[in-house]
Amino acid sequence: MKKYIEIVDQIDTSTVYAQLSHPHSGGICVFVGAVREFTAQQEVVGLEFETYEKMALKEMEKIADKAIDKWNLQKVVIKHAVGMKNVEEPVVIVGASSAHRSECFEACRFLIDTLKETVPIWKKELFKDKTVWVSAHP
Amino acid sequence: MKKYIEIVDQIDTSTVYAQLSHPHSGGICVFVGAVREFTAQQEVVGLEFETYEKMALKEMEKIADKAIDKWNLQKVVIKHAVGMKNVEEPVVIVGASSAHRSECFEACRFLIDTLKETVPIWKKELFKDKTVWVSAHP
Amino acid sequence: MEVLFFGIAKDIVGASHKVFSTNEHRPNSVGELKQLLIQEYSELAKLSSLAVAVNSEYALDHVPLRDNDEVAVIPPVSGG
Amino acid sequence: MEVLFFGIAKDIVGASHKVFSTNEHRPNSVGELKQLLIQEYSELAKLSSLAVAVNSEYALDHVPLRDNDEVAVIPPVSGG
Repeated sequence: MKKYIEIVDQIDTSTVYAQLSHPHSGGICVFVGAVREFTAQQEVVGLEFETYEKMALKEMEKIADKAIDKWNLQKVVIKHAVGMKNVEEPVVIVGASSAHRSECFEACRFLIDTLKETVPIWKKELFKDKTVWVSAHP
Repeated sequence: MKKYIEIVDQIDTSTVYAQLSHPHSGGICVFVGAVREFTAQQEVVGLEFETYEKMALKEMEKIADKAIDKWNLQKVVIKHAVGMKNVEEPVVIVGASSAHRSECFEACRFLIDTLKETVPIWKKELFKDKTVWVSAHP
Repeated sequence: MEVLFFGIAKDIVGASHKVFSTNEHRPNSVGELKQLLIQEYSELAKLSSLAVAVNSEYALDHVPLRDNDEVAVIPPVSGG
Repeated sequence: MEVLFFGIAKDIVGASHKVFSTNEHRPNSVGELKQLLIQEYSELAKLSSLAVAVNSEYALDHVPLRDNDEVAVIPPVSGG
Protein backbone atom coordinates (compact mmCIF):
# COMPACT_ATOMS: atom_id res chain seq x y z
CA MET A 1 0.00 0.00 0.00
CA LYS A 2 1.24 3.45 -0.91
CA LYS A 3 -1.11 5.69 1.11
CA TYR A 4 -2.30 5.40 4.70
CA ILE A 5 -5.20 7.81 5.09
CA GLU A 6 -7.43 7.71 8.13
CA ILE A 7 -9.68 9.55 10.54
CA VAL A 8 -9.04 7.94 13.91
CA ASP A 9 -9.95 8.29 17.57
CA GLN A 10 -6.31 8.13 18.66
CA ILE A 11 -3.13 8.85 16.70
CA ASP A 12 -0.75 5.90 16.95
CA THR A 13 2.76 7.25 16.33
CA SER A 14 4.36 3.82 16.68
CA THR A 15 3.32 2.50 13.26
CA VAL A 16 4.35 5.43 11.10
CA TYR A 17 7.90 4.33 10.24
CA ALA A 18 6.86 0.82 9.31
CA GLN A 19 4.19 2.33 7.06
CA LEU A 20 6.57 4.84 5.39
CA SER A 21 9.63 2.59 5.07
CA HIS A 22 10.53 1.42 1.56
CA PRO A 23 13.71 -0.02 0.00
CA HIS A 24 13.88 2.93 -2.43
CA SER A 25 13.50 5.55 0.32
CA GLY A 26 16.60 7.14 1.80
CA GLY A 27 14.54 9.75 3.64
CA ILE A 28 11.39 9.75 5.76
CA CYS A 29 9.95 12.98 7.15
CA VAL A 30 7.09 13.01 9.65
CA PHE A 31 5.18 15.85 11.27
CA VAL A 32 3.03 15.42 14.38
CA GLY A 33 0.69 18.16 15.56
CA ALA A 34 -0.14 18.07 19.26
CA VAL A 35 -2.25 20.06 21.72
CA ARG A 36 -0.39 23.03 23.20
CA GLU A 37 -1.03 24.17 26.73
CA PHE A 38 -1.27 27.86 25.86
CA THR A 39 -2.81 29.83 23.01
CA ALA A 40 -2.29 33.60 23.06
CA GLN A 41 -1.39 33.44 26.77
CA GLN A 42 -4.57 31.60 27.67
CA GLU A 43 -4.43 28.16 29.25
CA VAL A 44 -6.04 25.52 27.06
CA VAL A 45 -7.82 22.65 28.82
CA GLY A 46 -8.15 20.62 25.63
CA LEU A 47 -9.24 20.59 22.02
CA GLU A 48 -12.28 18.99 20.49
CA PHE A 49 -12.23 17.94 16.84
CA GLU A 50 -15.08 17.07 14.56
CA THR A 51 -15.07 16.20 10.88
CA TYR A 52 -17.21 15.54 7.84
CA GLU A 53 -15.51 12.21 7.52
CA LYS A 54 -16.51 11.14 4.02
CA MET A 55 -15.32 14.42 2.51
CA ALA A 56 -12.25 14.67 4.79
CA LEU A 57 -11.00 11.31 3.53
CA LYS A 58 -11.55 12.39 -0.09
CA GLU A 59 -9.64 15.65 0.44
CA MET A 60 -6.81 13.81 2.22
CA GLU A 61 -6.57 11.39 -0.73
CA LYS A 62 -6.29 14.34 -3.12
CA ILE A 63 -3.52 15.92 -1.06
CA ALA A 64 -1.63 12.62 -0.89
CA ASP A 65 -1.96 12.06 -4.65
CA LYS A 66 -0.73 15.58 -5.43
CA ALA A 67 2.30 15.11 -3.18
CA ILE A 68 3.15 11.66 -4.56
CA ASP A 69 2.97 13.08 -8.06
CA LYS A 70 4.93 16.25 -7.38
CA TRP A 71 7.75 14.77 -5.25
CA ASN A 72 7.84 11.21 -6.54
CA LEU A 73 7.19 9.75 -3.10
CA GLN A 74 7.25 6.07 -2.19
CA LYS A 75 4.73 6.29 0.67
CA VAL A 76 2.44 8.81 2.34
CA VAL A 77 0.66 8.86 5.71
CA ILE A 78 -2.12 11.32 6.62
CA LYS A 79 -4.09 10.63 9.81
CA HIS A 80 -6.21 12.98 11.85
CA ALA A 81 -7.85 12.36 15.20
CA VAL A 82 -11.36 13.40 16.23
CA GLY A 83 -12.97 13.84 19.64
CA MET A 84 -11.55 15.36 22.83
CA LYS A 85 -7.77 15.72 23.05
CA ASN A 86 -5.78 16.81 26.08
CA VAL A 87 -2.56 18.82 26.26
CA GLU A 88 0.40 16.96 24.63
CA GLU A 89 -1.85 14.46 22.83
CA PRO A 90 -1.12 14.10 19.10
CA VAL A 91 -4.00 15.21 16.87
CA VAL A 92 -2.52 14.80 13.41
CA ILE A 93 0.34 12.89 11.83
CA VAL A 94 1.55 13.30 8.25
CA GLY A 95 4.62 11.81 6.64
CA ALA A 96 6.32 10.99 3.37
CA SER A 97 9.20 8.85 2.16
CA SER A 98 11.39 9.59 -0.86
CA ALA A 99 14.75 8.70 -2.36
CA HIS A 100 16.43 11.87 -1.04
CA ARG A 101 15.70 14.11 1.92
CA SER A 102 14.67 17.36 0.22
CA GLU A 103 11.63 15.75 -1.35
CA CYS A 104 10.25 14.21 1.83
CA PHE A 105 10.75 17.45 3.79
CA GLU A 106 8.97 19.56 1.18
CA ALA A 107 6.20 16.99 0.75
CA CYS A 108 5.64 16.68 4.49
CA ARG A 109 5.31 20.44 4.84
CA PHE A 110 2.89 20.52 1.91
CA LEU A 111 0.78 17.73 3.46
CA ILE A 112 0.22 19.55 6.75
CA ASP A 113 -0.17 23.02 5.20
CA THR A 114 -2.73 21.82 2.67
CA LEU A 115 -4.59 19.68 5.22
CA LYS A 116 -5.07 22.79 7.33
CA GLU A 117 -6.45 24.70 4.34
CA THR A 118 -8.82 22.24 2.72
CA VAL A 119 -9.74 19.22 4.86
CA PRO A 120 -13.14 19.59 6.57
CA ILE A 121 -12.08 19.22 10.18
CA TRP A 122 -13.02 21.70 12.89
CA LYS A 123 -11.29 22.42 16.14
CA LYS A 124 -12.85 23.89 19.25
CA GLU A 125 -10.52 25.26 21.91
CA LEU A 126 -11.69 24.57 25.43
CA PHE A 127 -10.58 27.13 27.99
CA LYS A 128 -11.52 27.15 31.67
CA ASP A 129 -14.35 29.62 31.13
CA LYS A 130 -15.28 29.38 27.44
CA THR A 131 -15.03 27.46 24.18
CA VAL A 132 -13.94 28.90 20.82
CA TRP A 133 -14.21 27.46 17.30
CA VAL A 134 -10.75 28.16 15.89
CA SER A 135 -10.53 30.52 12.86
CA ALA A 136 -14.32 30.83 12.64
CA HIS A 137 -14.32 34.61 12.79
CA PRO A 138 -12.04 37.18 11.15
CA MET B 1 15.81 16.45 29.59
CA LYS B 2 15.93 18.74 26.58
CA LYS B 3 18.39 16.90 24.29
CA TYR B 4 18.64 13.23 23.41
CA ILE B 5 21.99 12.73 21.69
CA GLU B 6 23.38 9.28 21.09
CA ILE B 7 25.53 7.01 18.97
CA VAL B 8 23.72 3.67 18.97
CA ASP B 9 23.89 0.22 17.44
CA GLN B 10 20.24 0.32 16.37
CA ILE B 11 17.93 3.30 15.82
CA ASP B 12 14.77 2.86 17.88
CA THR B 13 12.06 4.94 16.17
CA SER B 14 9.44 4.04 18.76
CA THR B 15 10.71 6.36 21.52
CA VAL B 16 11.15 9.56 19.51
CA TYR B 17 7.68 11.07 20.07
CA ALA B 18 7.75 10.48 23.81
CA GLN B 19 11.17 12.16 23.89
CA LEU B 20 10.10 15.17 21.79
CA SER B 21 6.64 15.71 23.26
CA HIS B 22 6.18 18.76 25.49
CA PRO B 23 3.12 20.69 26.73
CA HIS B 24 4.36 23.85 24.98
CA SER B 25 4.95 22.09 21.64
CA GLY B 26 2.27 22.21 18.99
CA GLY B 27 4.59 20.76 16.36
CA ILE B 28 7.06 17.89 16.21
CA CYS B 29 9.10 17.21 13.07
CA VAL B 30 11.24 14.10 12.67
CA PHE B 31 13.55 12.94 9.90
CA VAL B 32 14.75 9.37 9.53
CA GLY B 33 17.52 8.43 7.11
CA ALA B 34 17.49 4.84 5.93
CA VAL B 35 19.53 2.60 3.64
CA ARG B 36 18.43 2.79 0.01
CA GLU B 37 18.61 -0.21 -2.25
CA PHE B 38 20.15 1.66 -5.18
CA THR B 39 22.81 4.35 -5.52
CA ALA B 40 23.47 5.63 -9.02
CA GLN B 41 21.82 2.54 -10.53
CA GLN B 42 24.00 0.17 -8.55
CA GLU B 43 22.47 -2.28 -6.10
CA VAL B 44 23.60 -1.65 -2.54
CA VAL B 45 23.98 -4.69 -0.29
CA GLY B 46 24.34 -2.58 2.84
CA LEU B 47 26.12 0.31 4.50
CA GLU B 48 28.75 0.22 7.19
CA PHE B 49 29.16 3.19 9.53
CA GLU B 50 32.01 4.08 11.81
CA THR B 51 32.52 7.11 14.02
CA TYR B 52 34.94 8.95 16.23
CA GLU B 53 32.40 8.74 19.01
CA LYS B 54 33.75 11.23 21.53
CA MET B 55 33.97 13.97 18.91
CA ALA B 56 30.74 12.97 17.18
CA LEU B 57 28.78 13.44 20.41
CA LYS B 58 30.40 16.85 20.96
CA GLU B 59 29.52 17.98 17.42
CA MET B 60 25.96 16.69 17.78
CA GLU B 61 25.62 18.64 21.05
CA LYS B 62 26.78 21.80 19.28
CA ILE B 63 24.25 21.32 16.48
CA ALA B 64 21.45 20.71 18.97
CA ASP B 65 22.36 23.81 21.01
CA LYS B 66 22.49 25.99 17.91
CA ALA B 67 19.06 24.76 16.80
CA ILE B 68 17.49 25.19 20.26
CA ASP B 69 18.84 28.72 20.40
CA LYS B 70 17.85 29.71 16.87
CA TRP B 71 14.34 28.20 16.76
CA ASN B 72 13.42 28.29 20.45
CA LEU B 73 12.84 24.54 20.54
CA GLN B 74 11.45 22.59 23.46
CA LYS B 75 13.24 19.31 22.68
CA VAL B 76 15.80 17.88 20.25
CA VAL B 77 16.74 14.32 19.28
CA ILE B 78 19.90 13.43 17.32
CA LYS B 79 20.83 9.74 17.12
CA HIS B 80 23.09 7.99 14.65
CA ALA B 81 23.72 4.27 14.26
CA VAL B 82 27.08 2.58 13.67
CA GLY B 83 27.99 -0.84 12.29
CA MET B 84 26.45 -2.77 9.39
CA LYS B 85 23.02 -1.67 8.18
CA ASN B 86 20.86 -3.43 5.62
CA VAL B 87 18.48 -1.94 3.06
CA GLU B 88 15.51 -0.16 4.73
CA GLU B 89 17.20 -0.05 8.14
CA PRO B 90 17.21 3.41 9.77
CA VAL B 91 20.69 4.87 10.25
CA VAL B 92 19.92 8.30 11.64
CA ILE B 93 17.01 10.02 13.37
CA VAL B 94 16.78 13.73 14.13
CA GLY B 95 13.80 15.65 15.45
CA ALA B 96 12.65 18.86 17.10
CA SER B 97 9.58 20.16 18.88
CA SER B 98 8.43 23.77 18.93
CA ALA B 99 5.35 25.88 19.61
CA HIS B 100 4.49 26.22 15.90
CA ARG B 101 5.23 24.05 12.89
CA SER B 102 7.56 26.27 10.84
CA GLU B 103 10.21 26.24 13.54
CA CYS B 104 10.34 22.47 13.98
CA PHE B 105 10.46 21.87 10.20
CA GLU B 106 13.33 24.34 9.72
CA ALA B 107 15.18 23.06 12.76
CA CYS B 108 14.82 19.42 11.71
CA ARG B 109 16.21 20.19 8.26
CA PHE B 110 19.11 22.11 9.84
CA LEU B 111 19.87 19.18 12.18
CA ILE B 112 20.26 16.63 9.40
CA ASP B 113 22.02 18.99 6.97
CA THR B 114 24.57 20.08 9.56
CA LEU B 115 25.08 16.56 10.88
CA LYS B 116 26.05 15.49 7.37
CA GLU B 117 28.56 18.34 7.11
CA THR B 118 30.33 18.28 10.44
CA VAL B 119 29.80 15.12 12.52
CA PRO B 120 32.71 12.64 12.23
CA ILE B 121 30.84 9.62 10.94
CA TRP B 122 31.91 7.66 7.87
CA LYS B 123 29.82 5.52 5.60
CA LYS B 124 31.08 2.70 3.40
CA GLU B 125 28.76 1.49 0.64
CA LEU B 126 28.88 -2.25 0.13
CA PHE B 127 28.12 -3.41 -3.41
CA LYS B 128 28.21 -6.99 -4.65
CA ASP B 129 31.71 -6.59 -6.07
CA LYS B 130 33.30 -3.66 -4.22
CA THR B 131 33.14 -1.26 -1.28
CA VAL B 132 33.28 2.55 -1.49
CA TRP B 133 33.85 5.16 1.23
CA VAL B 134 31.15 7.72 0.41
CA SER B 135 32.32 11.24 -0.54
CA ALA B 136 35.98 10.37 0.05
CA HIS B 137 37.11 11.42 -3.41
CA PRO B 138 36.17 14.43 -5.55
CA MET C 1 -32.05 17.08 -0.46
CA GLU C 2 -30.17 16.91 2.80
CA VAL C 3 -28.00 19.72 4.15
CA LEU C 4 -25.39 18.89 6.81
CA PHE C 5 -23.97 21.42 9.27
CA PHE C 6 -20.62 21.19 11.00
CA GLY C 7 -18.56 23.07 13.56
CA ILE C 8 -19.76 26.55 14.35
CA ALA C 9 -22.40 26.33 11.58
CA LYS C 10 -24.04 23.50 13.48
CA ASP C 11 -24.07 25.63 16.63
CA ILE C 12 -25.57 28.63 14.79
CA VAL C 13 -28.26 26.63 13.00
CA GLY C 14 -28.89 24.52 16.10
CA ALA C 15 -29.05 21.29 14.09
CA SER C 16 -26.62 18.88 12.45
CA HIS C 17 -28.81 18.52 9.36
CA LYS C 18 -31.90 19.82 7.61
CA VAL C 19 -33.93 18.03 4.94
CA PHE C 20 -35.56 19.87 2.03
CA SER C 21 -38.32 17.61 0.78
CA THR C 22 -38.97 17.77 -2.94
CA ASN C 23 -42.40 19.34 -2.36
CA GLU C 24 -40.99 22.14 -0.27
CA HIS C 25 -39.43 25.14 -1.94
CA ARG C 26 -35.73 24.33 -1.98
CA PRO C 27 -32.69 26.23 -3.28
CA ASN C 28 -31.64 25.40 -6.86
CA SER C 29 -27.98 26.29 -6.55
CA VAL C 30 -25.22 26.60 -4.01
CA GLY C 31 -25.52 30.38 -4.16
CA GLU C 32 -29.25 30.26 -3.45
CA LEU C 33 -28.72 27.91 -0.52
CA LYS C 34 -26.18 30.28 1.01
CA GLN C 35 -28.50 33.28 0.59
CA LEU C 36 -31.38 31.41 2.15
CA LEU C 37 -29.33 30.25 5.12
CA ILE C 38 -27.83 33.68 5.74
CA GLN C 39 -31.32 35.25 5.66
CA GLU C 40 -32.49 32.81 8.31
CA TYR C 41 -29.28 32.69 10.39
CA SER C 42 -27.54 36.04 10.16
CA GLU C 43 -24.63 34.85 12.35
CA LEU C 44 -23.44 32.76 9.37
CA ALA C 45 -22.59 36.00 7.55
CA LYS C 46 -20.08 36.91 10.26
CA LEU C 47 -17.85 33.88 9.67
CA SER C 48 -14.43 34.24 8.00
CA SER C 49 -15.70 32.11 5.14
CA LEU C 50 -18.66 29.92 4.29
CA ALA C 51 -18.15 27.12 1.79
CA VAL C 52 -20.51 24.47 0.52
CA ALA C 53 -19.79 20.91 -0.56
CA VAL C 54 -22.07 18.98 -2.89
CA ASN C 55 -21.70 15.22 -2.65
CA SER C 56 -18.56 15.78 -0.59
CA GLU C 57 -16.78 18.03 -3.10
CA TYR C 58 -16.30 21.77 -2.68
CA ALA C 59 -18.80 23.55 -4.96
CA LEU C 60 -18.93 27.15 -6.18
CA ASP C 61 -22.09 29.30 -6.11
CA HIS C 62 -23.21 28.43 -9.65
CA VAL C 63 -23.34 24.67 -9.00
CA PRO C 64 -26.95 23.38 -9.24
CA LEU C 65 -28.52 21.39 -6.42
CA ARG C 66 -30.59 18.26 -7.13
CA ASP C 67 -33.01 16.23 -5.03
CA ASN C 68 -30.65 13.45 -4.05
CA ASP C 69 -27.61 15.60 -3.39
CA GLU C 70 -25.86 15.48 -0.05
CA VAL C 71 -25.01 19.09 0.66
CA ALA C 72 -22.74 20.27 3.48
CA VAL C 73 -22.17 23.73 4.91
CA ILE C 74 -18.45 24.14 5.60
CA PRO C 75 -17.44 26.92 8.00
CA PRO C 76 -13.72 27.83 8.18
CA VAL C 77 -11.78 24.59 8.59
CA SER C 78 -9.24 24.33 11.41
CA GLY C 79 -7.75 20.85 11.38
CA GLY C 80 -4.17 20.08 12.33
CA MET D 1 50.98 12.22 21.15
CA GLU D 2 48.47 9.84 19.65
CA VAL D 3 47.03 10.21 16.17
CA LEU D 4 43.78 8.38 15.34
CA PHE D 5 42.72 7.41 11.82
CA PHE D 6 39.17 6.84 10.65
CA GLY D 7 37.31 5.77 7.54
CA ILE D 8 39.34 5.79 4.36
CA ALA D 9 42.31 7.39 6.18
CA LYS D 10 42.54 4.28 8.34
CA ASP D 11 42.58 2.11 5.19
CA ILE D 12 45.27 4.25 3.53
CA VAL D 13 47.53 4.38 6.58
CA GLY D 14 46.80 0.75 7.39
CA ALA D 15 46.35 1.45 11.10
CA SER D 16 43.73 2.95 13.40
CA HIS D 17 46.30 4.90 15.38
CA LYS D 18 49.93 5.91 15.55
CA VAL D 19 51.85 7.11 18.60
CA PHE D 20 54.54 9.79 18.41
CA SER D 21 56.71 9.33 21.47
CA THR D 22 58.19 12.52 22.91
CA ASN D 23 61.71 11.43 21.97
CA GLU D 24 60.83 10.89 18.36
CA HIS D 25 60.62 13.83 15.99
CA ARG D 26 56.98 14.75 15.99
CA PRO D 27 55.00 17.48 14.18
CA ASN D 28 54.52 20.72 16.10
CA SER D 29 51.34 21.89 14.43
CA VAL D 30 48.32 20.57 12.59
CA GLY D 31 49.81 21.80 9.33
CA GLU D 32 53.09 19.95 9.92
CA LEU D 33 51.23 16.76 10.80
CA LYS D 34 49.28 16.93 7.53
CA GLN D 35 52.46 17.53 5.49
CA LEU D 36 54.23 14.64 7.17
CA LEU D 37 51.33 12.25 6.63
CA ILE D 38 50.88 13.24 2.99
CA GLN D 39 54.61 12.71 2.34
CA GLU D 40 54.35 9.22 3.74
CA TYR D 41 50.90 8.33 2.37
CA SER D 42 50.36 10.13 -0.91
CA GLU D 43 46.84 8.69 -1.29
CA LEU D 44 45.73 11.07 1.48
CA ALA D 45 46.32 13.99 -0.89
CA LYS D 46 43.71 12.62 -3.28
CA LEU D 47 40.83 12.89 -0.79
CA SER D 48 38.13 15.57 -1.20
CA SER D 49 39.25 17.06 2.09
CA LEU D 50 41.51 16.20 5.03
CA ALA D 51 40.68 17.74 8.39
CA VAL D 52 42.33 17.30 11.75
CA ALA D 53 40.79 17.38 15.21
CA VAL D 54 42.80 18.13 18.34
CA ASN D 55 41.25 16.86 21.55
CA SER D 56 38.07 16.18 19.56
CA GLU D 57 37.64 19.69 18.17
CA TYR D 58 38.28 20.64 14.54
CA ALA D 59 41.63 22.45 14.35
CA LEU D 60 43.15 24.65 11.62
CA ASP D 61 46.71 24.29 10.34
CA HIS D 62 48.25 26.85 12.73
CA VAL D 63 47.04 25.03 15.87
CA PRO D 64 50.04 23.70 17.87
CA LEU D 65 50.29 20.05 18.90
CA ARG D 66 51.39 19.05 22.38
CA ASP D 67 52.56 15.77 23.89
CA ASN D 68 49.32 14.77 25.53
CA ASP D 69 47.00 15.79 22.71
CA GLU D 70 44.63 13.30 21.16
CA VAL D 71 44.79 14.07 17.48
CA ALA D 72 42.45 12.62 14.83
CA VAL D 73 42.70 12.61 11.06
CA ILE D 74 39.24 13.29 9.65
CA PRO D 75 38.65 12.33 6.01
CA PRO D 76 35.44 13.62 4.33
CA VAL D 77 32.56 12.83 6.69
CA SER D 78 29.53 11.01 5.30
CA GLY D 79 27.05 10.41 8.09
CA GLY D 80 23.29 10.45 7.67
